[in-house]
Amino acid sequence: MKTVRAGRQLTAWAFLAPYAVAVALLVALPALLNVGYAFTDHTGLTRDPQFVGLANVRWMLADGFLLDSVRASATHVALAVPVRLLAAVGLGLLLAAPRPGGRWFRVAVYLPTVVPDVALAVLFLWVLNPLYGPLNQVLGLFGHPGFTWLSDPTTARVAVVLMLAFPIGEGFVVVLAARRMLDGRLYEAATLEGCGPFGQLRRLTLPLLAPVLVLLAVRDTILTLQVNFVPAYVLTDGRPANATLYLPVYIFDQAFEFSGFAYGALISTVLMAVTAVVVTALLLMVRRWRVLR
Amino acid sequence: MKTVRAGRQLTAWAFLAPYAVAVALLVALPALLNVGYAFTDHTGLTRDPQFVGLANVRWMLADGFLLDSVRASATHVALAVPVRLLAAVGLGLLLAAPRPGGRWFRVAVYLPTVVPDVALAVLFLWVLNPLYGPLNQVLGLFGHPGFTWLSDPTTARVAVVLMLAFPIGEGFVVVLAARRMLDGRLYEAATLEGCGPFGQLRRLTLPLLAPVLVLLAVRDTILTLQVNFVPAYVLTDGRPANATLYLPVYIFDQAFEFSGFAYGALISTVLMAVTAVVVTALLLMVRRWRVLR
Amino acid sequence: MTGRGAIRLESLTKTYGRTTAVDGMDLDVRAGEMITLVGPSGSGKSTVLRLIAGLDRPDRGRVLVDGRDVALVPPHRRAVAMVFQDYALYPHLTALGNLTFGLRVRRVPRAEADRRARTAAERLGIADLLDRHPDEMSGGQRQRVALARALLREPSVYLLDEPLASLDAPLRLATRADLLALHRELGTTTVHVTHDQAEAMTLGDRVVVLDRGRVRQVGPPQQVYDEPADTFVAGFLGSPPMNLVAGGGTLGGRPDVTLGVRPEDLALDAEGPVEATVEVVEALGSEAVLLTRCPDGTRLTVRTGPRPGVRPGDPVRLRPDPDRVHRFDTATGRRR
Amino acid sequence: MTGRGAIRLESLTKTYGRTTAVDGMDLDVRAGEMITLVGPSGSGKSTVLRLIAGLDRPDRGRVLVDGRDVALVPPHRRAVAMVFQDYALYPHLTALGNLTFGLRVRRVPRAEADRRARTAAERLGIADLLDRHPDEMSGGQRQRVALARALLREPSVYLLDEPLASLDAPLRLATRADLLALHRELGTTTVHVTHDQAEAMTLGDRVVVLDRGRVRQVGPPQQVYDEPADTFVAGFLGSPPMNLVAGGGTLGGRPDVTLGVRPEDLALDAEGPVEATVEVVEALGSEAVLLTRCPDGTRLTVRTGPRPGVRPGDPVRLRPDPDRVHRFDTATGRRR
Amino acid sequence: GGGDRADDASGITVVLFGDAEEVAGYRTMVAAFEEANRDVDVNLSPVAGQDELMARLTTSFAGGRPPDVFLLNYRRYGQFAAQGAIEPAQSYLERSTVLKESDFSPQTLDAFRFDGRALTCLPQNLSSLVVYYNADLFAAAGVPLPKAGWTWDDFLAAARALTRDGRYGAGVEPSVPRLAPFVWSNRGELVDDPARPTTLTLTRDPATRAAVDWFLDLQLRHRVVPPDAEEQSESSEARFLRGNLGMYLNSRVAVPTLRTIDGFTWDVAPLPVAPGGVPASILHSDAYCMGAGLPDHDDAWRFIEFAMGPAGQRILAESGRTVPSRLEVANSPAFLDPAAPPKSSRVYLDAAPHLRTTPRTATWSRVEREAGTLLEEVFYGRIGREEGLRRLEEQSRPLFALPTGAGG
Ligand SMILES: Nc1ncnc2c1ncn2[C@@H]1O[C@H](COP(=O)(O)OP(=O)(O)OP(=O)(O)O)[C@@H](O)[C@H]1O
Ligand SMILES: Nc1ncnc2c1ncn2[C@@H]1O[C@H](COP(=O)(O)OP(=O)(O)OP(=O)(O)O)[C@@H](O)[C@H]1O
Ligand SMILES: [Mg+2]
Ligand SMILES: [Mg+2]
Repeated sequence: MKTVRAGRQLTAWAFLAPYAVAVALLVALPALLNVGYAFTDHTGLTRDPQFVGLANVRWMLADGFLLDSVRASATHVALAVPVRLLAAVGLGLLLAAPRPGGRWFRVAVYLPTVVPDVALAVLFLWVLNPLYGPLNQVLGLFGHPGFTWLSDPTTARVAVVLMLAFPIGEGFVVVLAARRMLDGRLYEAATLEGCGPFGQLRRLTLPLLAPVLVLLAVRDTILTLQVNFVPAYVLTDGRPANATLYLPVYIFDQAFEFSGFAYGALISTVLMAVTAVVVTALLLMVRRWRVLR
Repeated sequence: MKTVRAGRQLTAWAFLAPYAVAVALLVALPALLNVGYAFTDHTGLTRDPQFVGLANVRWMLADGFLLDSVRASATHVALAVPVRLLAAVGLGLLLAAPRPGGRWFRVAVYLPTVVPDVALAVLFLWVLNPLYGPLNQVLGLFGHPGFTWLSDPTTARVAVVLMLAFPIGEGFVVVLAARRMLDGRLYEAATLEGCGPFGQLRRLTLPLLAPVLVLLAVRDTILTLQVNFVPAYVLTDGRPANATLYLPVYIFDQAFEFSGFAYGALISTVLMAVTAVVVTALLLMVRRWRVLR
Repeated sequence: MTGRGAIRLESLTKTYGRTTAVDGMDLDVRAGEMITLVGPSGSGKSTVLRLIAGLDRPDRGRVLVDGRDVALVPPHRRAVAMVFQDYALYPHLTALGNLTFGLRVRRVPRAEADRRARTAAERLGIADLLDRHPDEMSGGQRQRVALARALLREPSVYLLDEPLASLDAPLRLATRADLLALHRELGTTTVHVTHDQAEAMTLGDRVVVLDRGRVRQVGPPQQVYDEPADTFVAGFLGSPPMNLVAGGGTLGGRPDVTLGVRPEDLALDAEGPVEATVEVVEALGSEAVLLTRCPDGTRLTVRTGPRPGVRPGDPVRLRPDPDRVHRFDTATGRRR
Repeated sequence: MTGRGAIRLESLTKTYGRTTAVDGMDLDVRAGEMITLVGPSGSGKSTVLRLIAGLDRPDRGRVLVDGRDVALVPPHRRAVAMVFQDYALYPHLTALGNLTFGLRVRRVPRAEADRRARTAAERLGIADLLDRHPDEMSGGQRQRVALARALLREPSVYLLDEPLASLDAPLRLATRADLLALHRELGTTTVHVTHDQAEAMTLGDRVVVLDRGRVRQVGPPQQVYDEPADTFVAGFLGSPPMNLVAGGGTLGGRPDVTLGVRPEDLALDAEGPVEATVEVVEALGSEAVLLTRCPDGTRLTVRTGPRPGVRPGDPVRLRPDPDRVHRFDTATGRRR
Repeated sequence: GGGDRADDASGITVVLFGDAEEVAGYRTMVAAFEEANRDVDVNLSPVAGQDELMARLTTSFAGGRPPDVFLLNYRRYGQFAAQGAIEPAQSYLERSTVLKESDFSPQTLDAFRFDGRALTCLPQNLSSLVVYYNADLFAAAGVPLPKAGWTWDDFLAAARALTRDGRYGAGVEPSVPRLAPFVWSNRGELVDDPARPTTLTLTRDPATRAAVDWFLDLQLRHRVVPPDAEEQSESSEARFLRGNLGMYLNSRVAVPTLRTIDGFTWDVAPLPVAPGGVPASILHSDAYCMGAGLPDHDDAWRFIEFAMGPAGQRILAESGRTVPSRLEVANSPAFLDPAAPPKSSRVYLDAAPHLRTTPRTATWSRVEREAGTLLEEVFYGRIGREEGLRRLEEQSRPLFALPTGAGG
């Protein structure tokens, strides 16, 4: 049997090897090079980069703007990831059961995801308009004077999180599909043991979906840290007072606006490292769950 | 029983209603407005927009750039989605089985996803460098003179697809998790009926994962049509000769760069409609599979 | 109807697509009674249990528990414990977790829950499996976990869907005795599905014979066995089943009457009135079954002691016990 | 060892974590033989089947088919058909799809595959379920689909893990006969697990009694029944099981010898040497079981005809059949 | 479509920025160039803003394919020039038979002498900060129209008089380039040493501080400019277009949009002068640069010659967007055409002698960005004036000394 396995393994590796080479050559190597750039004075323009040792690192440690940016990103992840997860999981579970009108509701939840990022940001520019925007109008109905959303660091961050609470269609659909893959018989058993809807959620759905949920959390963390950049860029572009100067925006500005290519490389290396740490922590947390074994 | 159900439904709707209102108010209404703008001469900042009827539509139908853009997007989706899906599904299935070294390989496959979009684009600028880039160097080993990747429309499109073939970690992990959720007993039954690895893939894995795969396809289509814009923007920004002027890039340019707000609204409406059609088509295809019922 | 858990089914009907699983069923189960459902595969036994538990909604008819229509009571508020035919164990929990699940739901403290789970597990011989997950157990072990889980529930109705099917004979015997003792002790109304003749005969106060979603006969087991209401029941209960001979055949009688005689009521007797040839001798250890054929082609099954002393091909004579010959209307199949 | 499908197990061992499921098992199954595995729940029966099929790899020992070690043959190249204890039907396919799956894998044309599937389905009475999915079928229906699927395979070895457990008595009887006929016709080597005494006695050329992963006895069913090799086998086979009385008790004998007598070998006889009181009368319809207690506290089970005419509390005298008293070594439990 | 054609060997790539009207002008010019030079194929690649331009240029250079010709603002070209990424234009201009240095406004040329002598790029325009005003509102309020030499007090008085009924007197974006001319007019300085700046001097120099305070007071004390929420709801430009803003401060770039106004009369005036100060404004200029490190620049230079020549400059002047740097065109009806508003286009030319520039160091654009962010905070009263200005100076100081490659 060993030989058979070995043979099958070989075939598998034969499929995997080209990809491994490609990753090594096209991603790992350049990424290393990128790390290398972090210790040069490369500007992305013409000169051959010169090695400058830890100069960039020293500057990074003293860089107050980077600190702002890290703070903005951290707050953003801490707010947006739970909100997005809660929305995706909550809606996914609520809408997994067939109910009249459920189909339309599912479409409605998915819809904002189809709106191009840029368009979404444009929509929100209008939604958040302090005088005519519907958000302040609604607040007005409750007697609240409304906010100048994009002027105050807190409300600006909240506004970005609010905007990103809508394009959650992917997570939503994943939860929907995963929930439907669970064996209905287990729910019947739990029901007969006196487990109401909330008990079922707590004792069956969440534990059984744990791997999927962690996956979503990891994904959303990465997405939020790194990718959800276009809408924020368009909506606030770092304003006010760098409250929404998320790390990717900062990196983009450094590398492309201010010829800080080397510095950009340094920060993105750090960002990658931070992402890796966060993701590893999440995954380690999960290894304790049996379902992922 | 009807009343009980009705009661439970009520609770569910009570949870859903606020979200429904929020979607209506913050996304649907503005989106409708956006559609409305498509028939005005709004530029985003100028006077009260005037209704201009079908002028924008006429302009759109005559717009050579848009045609280029649609063509670029279509080619891109047609190339990138299959490549990304194949990579994600293939690697996910190959690496789902426990095998020595598999853990490291899984990490390696996920890694490129952690690289920030902007950084990835920068890496690929170097990878594709016609003189020093590793890609041409490797081609050189095989006696090929190499390409000036970003200068030729065809190779530029291929280059973007190549770049996007790496950040597939999410799809990969979803396939991995879904494959592991399948009942091993079914594979044992199939094996005993004489089904080899490929037969199992064809007759069990793919049909059973069909909903997940379609989901991934839908997601990737949307992602590729609308979101994977940052890396392409950075890498090529539409060059050469609009070969990579994907629709979101064009909309971005129109709405933010050339003050064609109304026109941008029109195109993004069209893009949304196209996305919706593609997604609906995919979903209709799937309704025939029982597993999604 | 004094105790808790009296169940009344009133013209209960459940249809899946084009299949009518339960078809206008009426049944009264007294509080504290143990009743057995038997019937061919697909006759709606599991469906009846699901309807009582509230897992499915009847298309027509009502389920009354203690006289009250429970249509408005959601399943998790019905005090019902069920053993599912396919166990339905929680795959993410160990055996212990499976057993304590319901207790924890009902806020029994962890230590107390564990203690009770251990007691139940010991009773069923699965105490050393408590840290295994369901996919690390054998079929019979899983079934015992499922049974123990239900027994921990203390409901007003037990619904057991073939709770002993995967157990080996000695264990099944022991568990059957356990169930009976428990029922005597607690007096909980129990509805129980089985394919096992011995269980059907011993484990219920009454037995209900179902056929295609309809009740064919209800009564104490021995009575149903001794006086089957129709040829269906006669052919279904008893293994090997009753010999049914259209009237006027080897067993005599009138043409419009079908005569039935159980294999154990046919004795090998050199003076017997019925002449036959042995075709097969099935030695079952504790007894033997002879398949015989009469000259007119009628096959008769005969049950004898372990070593009947005949071999295939031997001519034998059979004597039906005259008190034990059943008469059925040939046209309707009903007893007369 | 002339035909195809002779199986030889050589000191086969399989351990799951701390559980030894199969423990140094040796067994020879002749080509074309039908052999029955019985044993308590968790004794390793399913595991043996999985090892033969190649679904698990043994920790030690070998599986030889037709004399060749099959360790290097992957399961899909072993010509083996299996019925799983939990059916393992493909949930995404209809019954028809499940039946034709293997045929389609082996490139049988669709029309031909459908035809053969229909024939097999008719034989097992599931022809009208062919367009249902597994979750739309009752337990017995699913099991029949699983069985039909295996029968369509035409392998050199059948491995059947309790293939009839969920069927009702008449259906089980019919299917048992079908299986026997099929086996006579095809002569395919069959290894068969069952909990049913009647099946164990009738459905195999030989029966293998397993206990905690070890073989306790192998032999023709009647021989194993009549001459159990040890007290374990004596107590396991037969329902109700053999009365085992430590030596020097009611049944007489020496202190180091345990005497055994089967319930059917204890006759009610006013002159009988053993005095006892009836405690329980279990009427099973076709027979009755008396649970009696002797003055020294020994409990003896007695099997009688359907209407024994005694009631709980009656004093009775019992006569053991002297030819049928088994003697076992009290210390080792082995027959002597 | 249009200017983008498939690359071929004899083509050049031109990257530039501008809004729709400007880009239309560039397209016309490119078409004319190609008409005149059939052997050169121009691949015009427009982007909208300066930010996008920077991203585009960085990726092009990093990808090993810098454009042949690109348009750069003088406040940005420092970071390119410092890296030697630009092929200096001086020697080409000296050898040119088509262009002469004396054809162009000297202040503008000076802005593109990176080391003070050699010309790096050729500036195509010389815009400056000016005041656009709604003449009808002035008339209605009975306020005299602004005229050359008017003072800050006149400006404030007018703004006050115009501010009423949800209307505001003036609109200005709170940024360093908008603030700078006021500082200079009050004889202040933005930085300690314009040649080698190490810090901003908004608080330490009393003249500068006075100008800063005057600028901030427009919002914080006099409330003649739209407050935060109003500005976010509707930009000053949109407000002016709607006829709801008296004065709007911007450069020539606004003209194409303002020309769509048909509901009222508008015109342009120079910036007001500080009491006792000097007239001053700030240069806005974009120049054609050639990417360094390309095998030959002949076609690129031919394109620049055409664009900077009379024909090219005229075409662009007609778009309304630019104030031509070529003096003969600037003084011709192509630019001054009284039929095309604003009537007083001469204001831009009259400002030329008073134009000043911000420092041209590699990190200036970064300083400008970060300082602008905080200035906005102070201007809209989100943080206190003293606190904000202190932080502004403190936070921007390290940026002046950034190592190369570390952004800025
Ligand atoms: N979900 C379903 N969809 C369609 N048909 C169903 C479904 N569930 C049950 N049935 C059908 O209803 C009938 C009754 O099913 P039920 O499970 O009650 O039978 P049962 O008496 O429990 O049989 P068994 O002894 O085989 O378990 C069967 O014919 C079955 O095929
Ligand atoms: N995957 C597993 N992990 C751990 N233990 C296992 C696993 N599979 C089986 N076992 C254990 O191995 C022993 C033998 O199991 P097996 O399934 O062979 O029993 P069996 O004889 O088929 O029992 P049953 O009659 O109950 O089906 C049992 O004690 C069981 O708990
Ligand atoms: Mg059932
Ligand atoms: Mg088993």
